[in-house]
Amino acid sequence: MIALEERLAVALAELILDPAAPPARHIAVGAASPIPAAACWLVAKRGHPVRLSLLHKRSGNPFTEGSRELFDLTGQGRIDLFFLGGGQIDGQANLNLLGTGAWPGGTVRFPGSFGSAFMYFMCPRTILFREEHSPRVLVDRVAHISAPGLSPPDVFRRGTAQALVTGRCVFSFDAERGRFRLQSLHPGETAAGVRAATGFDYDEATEVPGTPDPTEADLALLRGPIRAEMMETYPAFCARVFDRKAAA
Amino acid sequence: MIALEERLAVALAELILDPAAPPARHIAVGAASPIPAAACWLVAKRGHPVRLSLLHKRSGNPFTEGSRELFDLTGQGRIDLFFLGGGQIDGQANLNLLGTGAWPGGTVRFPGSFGSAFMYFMCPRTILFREEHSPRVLVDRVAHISAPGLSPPDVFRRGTAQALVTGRCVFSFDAERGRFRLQSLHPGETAAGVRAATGFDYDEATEVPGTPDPTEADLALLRGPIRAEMMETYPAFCARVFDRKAAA
Amino acid sequence: MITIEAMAASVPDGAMLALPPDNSLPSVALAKALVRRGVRNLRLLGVPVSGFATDLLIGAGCVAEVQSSAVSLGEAGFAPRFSAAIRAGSIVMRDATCPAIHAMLQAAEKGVPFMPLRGLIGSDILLHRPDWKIVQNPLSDVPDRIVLLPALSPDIAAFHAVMADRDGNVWLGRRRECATLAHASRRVLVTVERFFDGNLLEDERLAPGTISGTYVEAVALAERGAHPVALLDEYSFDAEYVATYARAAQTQAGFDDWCAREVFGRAVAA
Amino acid sequence: MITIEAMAASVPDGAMLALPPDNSLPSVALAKALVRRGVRNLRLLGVPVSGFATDLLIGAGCVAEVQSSAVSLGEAGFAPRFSAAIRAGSIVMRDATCPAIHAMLQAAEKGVPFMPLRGLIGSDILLHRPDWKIVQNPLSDVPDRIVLLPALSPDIAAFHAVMADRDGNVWLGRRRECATLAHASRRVLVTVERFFDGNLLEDERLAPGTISGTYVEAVALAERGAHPVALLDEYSFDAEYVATYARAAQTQAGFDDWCAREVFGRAVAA
Repeated sequence: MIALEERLAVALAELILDPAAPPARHIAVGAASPIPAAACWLVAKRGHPVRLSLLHKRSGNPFTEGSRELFDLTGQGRIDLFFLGGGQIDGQANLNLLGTGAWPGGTVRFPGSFGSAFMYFMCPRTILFREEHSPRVLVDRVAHISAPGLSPPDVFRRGTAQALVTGRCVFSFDAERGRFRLQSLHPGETAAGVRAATGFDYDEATEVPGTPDPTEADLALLRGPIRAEMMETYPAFCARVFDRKAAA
Repeated sequence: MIALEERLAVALAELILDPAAPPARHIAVGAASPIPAAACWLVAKRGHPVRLSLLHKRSGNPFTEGSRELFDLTGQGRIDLFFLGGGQIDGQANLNLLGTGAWPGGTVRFPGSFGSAFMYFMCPRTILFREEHSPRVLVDRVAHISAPGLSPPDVFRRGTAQALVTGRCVFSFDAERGRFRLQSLHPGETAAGVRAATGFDYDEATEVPGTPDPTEADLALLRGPIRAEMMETYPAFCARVFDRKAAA
Repeated sequence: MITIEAMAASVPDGAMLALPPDNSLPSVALAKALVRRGVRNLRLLGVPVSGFATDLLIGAGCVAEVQSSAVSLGEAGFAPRFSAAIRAGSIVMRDATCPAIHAMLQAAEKGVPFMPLRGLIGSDILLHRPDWKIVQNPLSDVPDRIVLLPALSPDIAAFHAVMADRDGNVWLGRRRECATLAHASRRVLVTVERFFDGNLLEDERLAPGTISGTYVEAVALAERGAHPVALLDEYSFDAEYVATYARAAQTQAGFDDWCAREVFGRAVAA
Repeated sequence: MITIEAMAASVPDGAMLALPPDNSLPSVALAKALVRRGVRNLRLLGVPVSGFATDLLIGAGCVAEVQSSAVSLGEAGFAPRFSAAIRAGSIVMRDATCPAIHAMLQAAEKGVPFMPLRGLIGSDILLHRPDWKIVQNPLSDVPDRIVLLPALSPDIAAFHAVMADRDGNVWLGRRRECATLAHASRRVLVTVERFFDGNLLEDERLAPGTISGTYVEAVALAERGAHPVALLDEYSFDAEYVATYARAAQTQAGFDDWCAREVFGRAVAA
């Protein structure tokens, strides 16, 4: 049996390796992102030459100036790819990590913007990732913008969203048109079901393919060496996702 | 016998301790300044609570970000006093560490401005020190200004020169009037002799006192514990000044 | 060295207190001592985000304002007393974004009135930060808007280090971002695991991870003073302790019980 | 690990090469290898001042331009080949002041187009730096002029560290200012005393003085590669060697003899 988390990690890995996108030689992963971290490890363990900077790694943490070094690295243009999520994400790829209701989140307060209002501008590529796929999360227009998906020409910006991966599907993002496009459906999902669960409008082909299953080789990497790499930082995640598989 | 260097160190120490000046709780000493360094050690070894940051100390150097940390410390307002010299110094306390002749020093090139164009503004007090006292060094108007003695009101400035100590005398500086005043004469010097050796105009009282002799206690400190503190950074200076004394 | 209770007593009501996040050596021991002292109206600054200690201080009624880029308990989820206080409108929240907090502190560190930062334009954070200003880049000939952030000097910075020597130097290893915080702050209070007999800056192996006593006002001994947060290779994150807290603090009554046991109870027992 | 001659070969003519000063770990070994390679038209940047290696490269005809806050041999006096080159007008000198060079590199480190700096106004240095611009402080309501300095990214930074591991991490102890230089530069070349068998960033005692291999393009072994300059607690400044150089280099002929012996002679013998 393949866990959804494993499928998502493999789908993210395929996006990282997308030959049409600028190269991902150095990827950073921020706080509490076990699935993106697993995806990055998968790319590395498949043998691709990629440097991973994991902000929350405890032993051997590569940063000697804390999170400032991550943002400086990104400012220097050395980080090729980052992952962002959002309490709300809308059809123009605007992110809301702040909350809903009156500012600063009188109805529901999310933790806060973290570095999104910088990273989203300064990375050539961002992959959006949010497991929950519901009209509550994927909205027509976010209540508050912590980081905008698009910027006018007089604002320095290196890139924006490449794609959005959810628990149901993969969307690609067309920055020129400012619209998402349904790219593939995870097993058990239908185009109509995704449409109903999505609060924003988007493009789709008449035939939407399924998200490919992880290969046996990928699953072996995830459950073996990648689990070992991630145990220290994400023990709860590893126990929940990988150990269940090992037991199954 | 008292070496001129010892007299100058004691004269500088008296200026550091001037009760009319803002307190000197933290003093920094830059490159190649053995006499100011000796003066600071003298203040400390007399028992005054002063922190010394010696940029060129090798073992136990307090800076872990090199000279940037010194400038940042000064920007923060934590450095109360600094020492500056100059290839030329003029009557408005302008400093020239750059050179003479066509820019950047076509006739004589001095080493360069170092941090003077920042430190002179950002320290509440600067003591100017130049052993050579001649019309070549103390000029009516410097050829090039590396750091100005005075600034207009729309330029942030915490302080300027408190005094100028040379091999012949001590001048105080009146920032309001933008003029030096002859304060004391070292042994063997006359007011007329100093006037002749000085390229800028300055004020003086009708009776100019002598610079006081170092006390026996100060000489003992300089030749004992202070020599020991300075040996690592200034071996040539210590050998020349203090060992001669020890042998005499 | 002073006692941690004396250190807490030196923090006045209303102070802007800067704390590093849960992965960068906050002094949880000092936060607990501040709760015991009953400090009021703190203005907390997350550098650049906030975690366990911030939620604890909010729950105990010590906080008037939080400036931060996020408040979270990490894997244990949203910070419950923070979320409740925002809903109740009982604290003022000044949202920022991580590199902006770093840049404002670096401006203070350098003694310059502002620092520019890329990004930000188009974020609603800017609408709520009248102190952050958009200007045309003065060095550019083409339209190029950029944000200027004012220098920020916290009244007090507090963090937990591994050791301190008698000159007030403190060693915290690779967590050198705390040095910038120390440089930018008016007062720096440090709790440590243990005393170091010697001068940390004289040792070439220890000097790079040392913050000079120049910046440190006071040091207090607090064994396991970062707990439940990890301290380098000394001890690891106590996820169960934080999860227990997160469950208890879902309600104010649950928080109060937890606090009586974990903050006041232990102090009495010690 | 590459050889120092291969490292020197990778430095193209005309590159902007940044070097720390004599108290902050310049790679004199690489400077000598660059002389042997016969590099031309280097634009040297002193971070923030320049010393022995700069005078050597000027004397050997490798330099077109120097940007620095001072060029000096310290206790050994003025830098003789620099002074002669200025008199002859054979190099372009771009004077700066120390904290301005740090600030320009920090702007590049942060990815911002400029950094403000106090001071400077009224200094003639400004008259000769059209790239440094005075503006009214945009955050101030009162007249307050301040200088903006553009970001500066050297083509190559070179320094000498104590050790390197197989991941390209290098350890240079308290001389962490080299980290900023590494962050700001497009390419970083490091010579080291020795190899470290392990990962420097995995050791809590060594990590704080380590620059991550992220920033390091190449490492070459060069024992006593800082000589005659001091290297932390490894070896001290060789004042006699520098004084001998200073005397010899008073004339170009004297320099050429010194160089044949100390730069080319040793290479042949080695």
